[in-house]
Amino acid sequence: MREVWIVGIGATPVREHWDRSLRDLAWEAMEKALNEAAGLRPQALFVGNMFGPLLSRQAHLATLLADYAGFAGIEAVTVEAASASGAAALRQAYLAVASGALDTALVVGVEKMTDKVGTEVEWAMSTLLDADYEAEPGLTPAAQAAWLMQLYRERYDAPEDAFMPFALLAHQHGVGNPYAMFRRAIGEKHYRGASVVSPPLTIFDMAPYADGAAAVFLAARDLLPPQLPQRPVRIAGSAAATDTLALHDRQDPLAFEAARASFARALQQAGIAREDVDFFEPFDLFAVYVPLTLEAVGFAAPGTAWEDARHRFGLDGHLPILTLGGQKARGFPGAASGVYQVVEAVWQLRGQAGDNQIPQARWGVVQALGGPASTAFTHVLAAASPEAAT
Amino acid sequence: MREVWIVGIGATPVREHWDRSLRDLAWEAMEKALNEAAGLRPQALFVGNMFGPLLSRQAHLATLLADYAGFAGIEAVTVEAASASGAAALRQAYLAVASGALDTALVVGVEKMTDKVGTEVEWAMSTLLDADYEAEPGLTPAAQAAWLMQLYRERYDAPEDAFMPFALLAHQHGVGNPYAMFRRAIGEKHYRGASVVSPPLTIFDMAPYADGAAAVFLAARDLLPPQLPQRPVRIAGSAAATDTLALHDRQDPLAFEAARASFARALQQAGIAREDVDFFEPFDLFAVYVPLTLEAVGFAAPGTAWEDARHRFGLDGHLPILTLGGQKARGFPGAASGVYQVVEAVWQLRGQAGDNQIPQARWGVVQALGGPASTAFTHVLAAASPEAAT
Amino acid sequence: MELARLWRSKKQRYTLQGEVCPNCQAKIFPPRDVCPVCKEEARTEFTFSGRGKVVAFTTVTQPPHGYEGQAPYVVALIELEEGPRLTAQLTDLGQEEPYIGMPVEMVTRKLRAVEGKRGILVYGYKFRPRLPWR
Amino acid sequence: MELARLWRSKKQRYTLQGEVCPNCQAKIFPPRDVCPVCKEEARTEFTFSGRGKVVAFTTVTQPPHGYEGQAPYVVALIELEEGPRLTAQLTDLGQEEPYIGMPVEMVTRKLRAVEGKRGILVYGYKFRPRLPWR
Ligand SMILES: [Zn+2]
Ligand SMILES: [Zn+2]
Repeated sequence: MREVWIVGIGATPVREHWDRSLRDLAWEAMEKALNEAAGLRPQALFVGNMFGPLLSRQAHLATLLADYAGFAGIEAVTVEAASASGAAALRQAYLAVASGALDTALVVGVEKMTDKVGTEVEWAMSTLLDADYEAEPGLTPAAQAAWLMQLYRERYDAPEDAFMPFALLAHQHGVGNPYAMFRRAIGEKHYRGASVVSPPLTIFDMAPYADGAAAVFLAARDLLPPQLPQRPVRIAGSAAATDTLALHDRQDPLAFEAARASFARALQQAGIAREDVDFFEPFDLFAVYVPLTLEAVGFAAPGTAWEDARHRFGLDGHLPILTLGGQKARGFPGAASGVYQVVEAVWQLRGQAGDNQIPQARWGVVQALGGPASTAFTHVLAAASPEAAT
Repeated sequence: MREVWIVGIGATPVREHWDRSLRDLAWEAMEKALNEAAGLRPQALFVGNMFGPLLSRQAHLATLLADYAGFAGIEAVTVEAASASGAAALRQAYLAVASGALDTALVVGVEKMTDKVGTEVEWAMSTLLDADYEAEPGLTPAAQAAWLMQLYRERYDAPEDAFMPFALLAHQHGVGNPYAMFRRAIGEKHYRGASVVSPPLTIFDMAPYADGAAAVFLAARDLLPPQLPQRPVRIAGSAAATDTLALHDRQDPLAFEAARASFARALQQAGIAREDVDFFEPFDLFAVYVPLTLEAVGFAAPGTAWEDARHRFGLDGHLPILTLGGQKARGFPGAASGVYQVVEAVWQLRGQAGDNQIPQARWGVVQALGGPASTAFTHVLAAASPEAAT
Repeated sequence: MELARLWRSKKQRYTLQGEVCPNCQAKIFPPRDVCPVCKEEARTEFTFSGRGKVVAFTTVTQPPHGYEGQAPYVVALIELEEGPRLTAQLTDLGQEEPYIGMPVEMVTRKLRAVEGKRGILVYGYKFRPRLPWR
Repeated sequence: MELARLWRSKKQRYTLQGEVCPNCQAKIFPPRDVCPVCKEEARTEFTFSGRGKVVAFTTVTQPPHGYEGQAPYVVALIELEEGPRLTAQLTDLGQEEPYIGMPVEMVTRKLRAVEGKRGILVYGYKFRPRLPWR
């Protein structure tokens, strides 16, 4: 397989973009990524999107976006893997370039969560569950996450506010992310006073639904122009795994086995150990996913990830996570989330993360989940030079 | 890139399967394909589907199907490119195996068009158009095809029944396809008496919406077991291209440029010339797509494909097309169609096409379209041995 | 509309009809044609007793379209006494608070109205508290 | 619902507002931020005259959900006198049969009712016959 590098990135602010369409948002992100790619043109477009048909009446989105961007006939597909769709699109693009079939590819994750309102969006979110046996009885992804919180606290005798540190950490880090929806740190009082969605889950235990687009430009190593405006970042590992779709079919609902498996395979491909990871971007659509992920991949022993978490997983901690605010503070623009995570990791590895910069970041790991780790995609990203970002 | 071979195929009959679900249909096709694969297990599942969320409330389908099939954690994604989604899933699987990242992969195209009725299905079909500028004013894919018929006849001064041969050919060939929805030949009288959908387009100028699933098992060449129950078929070429999504944005609506471009690239990769093609499976969701495709790829001069078509493109003709009935007679099970086309081509290349067998078929070309060649995927398939099917 | 889809799963929703694996005897619900334990084909029908206990539960206050009329409602992860787990609403709770381990039994209730079809209702299993010795 | 999406494209639907490329002067409709001719950025607003002619037309008898009330309706591929083509319904035909080359002009009409929102109607451009010299 050929080496694949990220030579350009772009994104829109994450907001409720009432006044902007799928094509408009996607183009802003794609244009920014193209502008960094030193004149390279994409040979293919891989789109991550899950709700175009349901919320915006638009399927066949990849062709629309290739057309709108003026890419004159290049191949284009949409890839869907629930809330991991953006990461899934990245993996297909990575494989296409690694195979040698393509030299360059553009990935864009885009979602309009706000084209419909309230119960319609919850209907869309419920399509990510098993339609006949989870969604039909009225389960929602938020209610499912509430179960996980209850099960976690029950099994490990964890306190009521065990998940609080992950929300506080995310909001603290979101202050430094120019694209984030929320750029204010929150305190324990805010967290404890938040309105309940599905008890014990409150609005601070989940990321806010929003609109946005993020793009990543890939090129084969031999194609890298000598004078790139930005330092390129190498995709050193890429892996995916699934588990049961329905949580009730899971042997152990607290074992995020797909998160573990895809993480292990991606690190193995990159040739690094867990200890080499400089920062990690887990998928905090729901706060409870974070400790479950950290424990599944081995960054914390079972039942312990929440303990002293703000210290261990802060920007100065042993393993910084959610370094630019995660889904919680940046916002959850559906399928685009998995690409935003990569854009944020690239900032770290280029040394462009501003106040949130991890010193000497060489290896960043990014993981997107579809459902409660029903699907997991992990990518290992490596800084261009051994000196790494500073 | 590594050589990629098809070592197993499977499909369900195409019907209105009121009593069967997405998972149930998909599993029948996948199980048949697995049974031919001599004990190989898939490392990934690529699902072609476009209407799961809209018509069956089910997104995240790839994970559901991997789970239901008992594939224990393998990676899985859904690929969407409108009515070419099945072919798009095949191409992503092909690239993944060709890259060396995977040794085996299973592709399944599955669609339930009949989970909702009438106007709901037309709503779903309308999402394949440009939502804001085609679907909103009330255009449908059938009406769009009616325009193409009108434009074709106008430009080339073609007779009223110029598209009839393609319907008659398809129905004649469908008689020999055990999975086909319609297995009776039709005559000119039937064609001329058909009820009108969007004039001049009648129900005989379009394929019937239906349910079904088709699967293809891929393996890298070095993985081919010595004792396969069925002769493997090589994927010698794979290519894709897009055009404008909206027909009104097209310079020339009758130039199927994406069909031409993807066909040319796939043949170039396979190292064959147009004259080497033993049979061709164009995408006849609408009959008018067939002459436009044949003329775009060079099998007929502009405006002439309909002339003497039953003779030139029949099973005994110079270039047999729609050799097992195409979408018209087999039925149009949405995203599954592109995989059915490949299954049918594999029958030809293995010598299993029964009464419809093309003698000495060595090279088959299959093309799936999304919209009026807004997207086109072309695959060149090669018989295992120089002796070819007999 | 979704009438075909809902009609298909009638037996499962009305009578908890699942499967038993002829090879390893595993009881399977929801039905799947491949046994999740031994991976053999499992299509033998098996009707569950409907008795079980609550493994986890919560209340839905922000429901999907079509479920507005019922919210807030309690949705639970339930373990059947034959082994499998499923997702269902709790009903007939009265003044009782659900709790982990609460014994429950299956009843058939209205789930929701089908969108766009005035008067067509979806029925299916819910679970209500039962005395532990029933 | 779709209200946000429909609100966004109001100007295009009510007044045929498109763009003109500042680089090559190409007139663009529907708007797109990249000029399809010269690939330069094209965000300068341009309002079309609304005059054009029919390039192709047909009648929809099997409409999508939400359009049942209007069917059968005539939908046409129309070329504006400034160059671009678009998709629109023909209206006010009376006894006239549409034909290729028919001169038409834009009018604003009801397109459909928004699903689930009783009383909310979508308006937008349709085209009616015009005398060639108008
Ligand atoms: Zn078993
Ligand atoms: Zn221009």
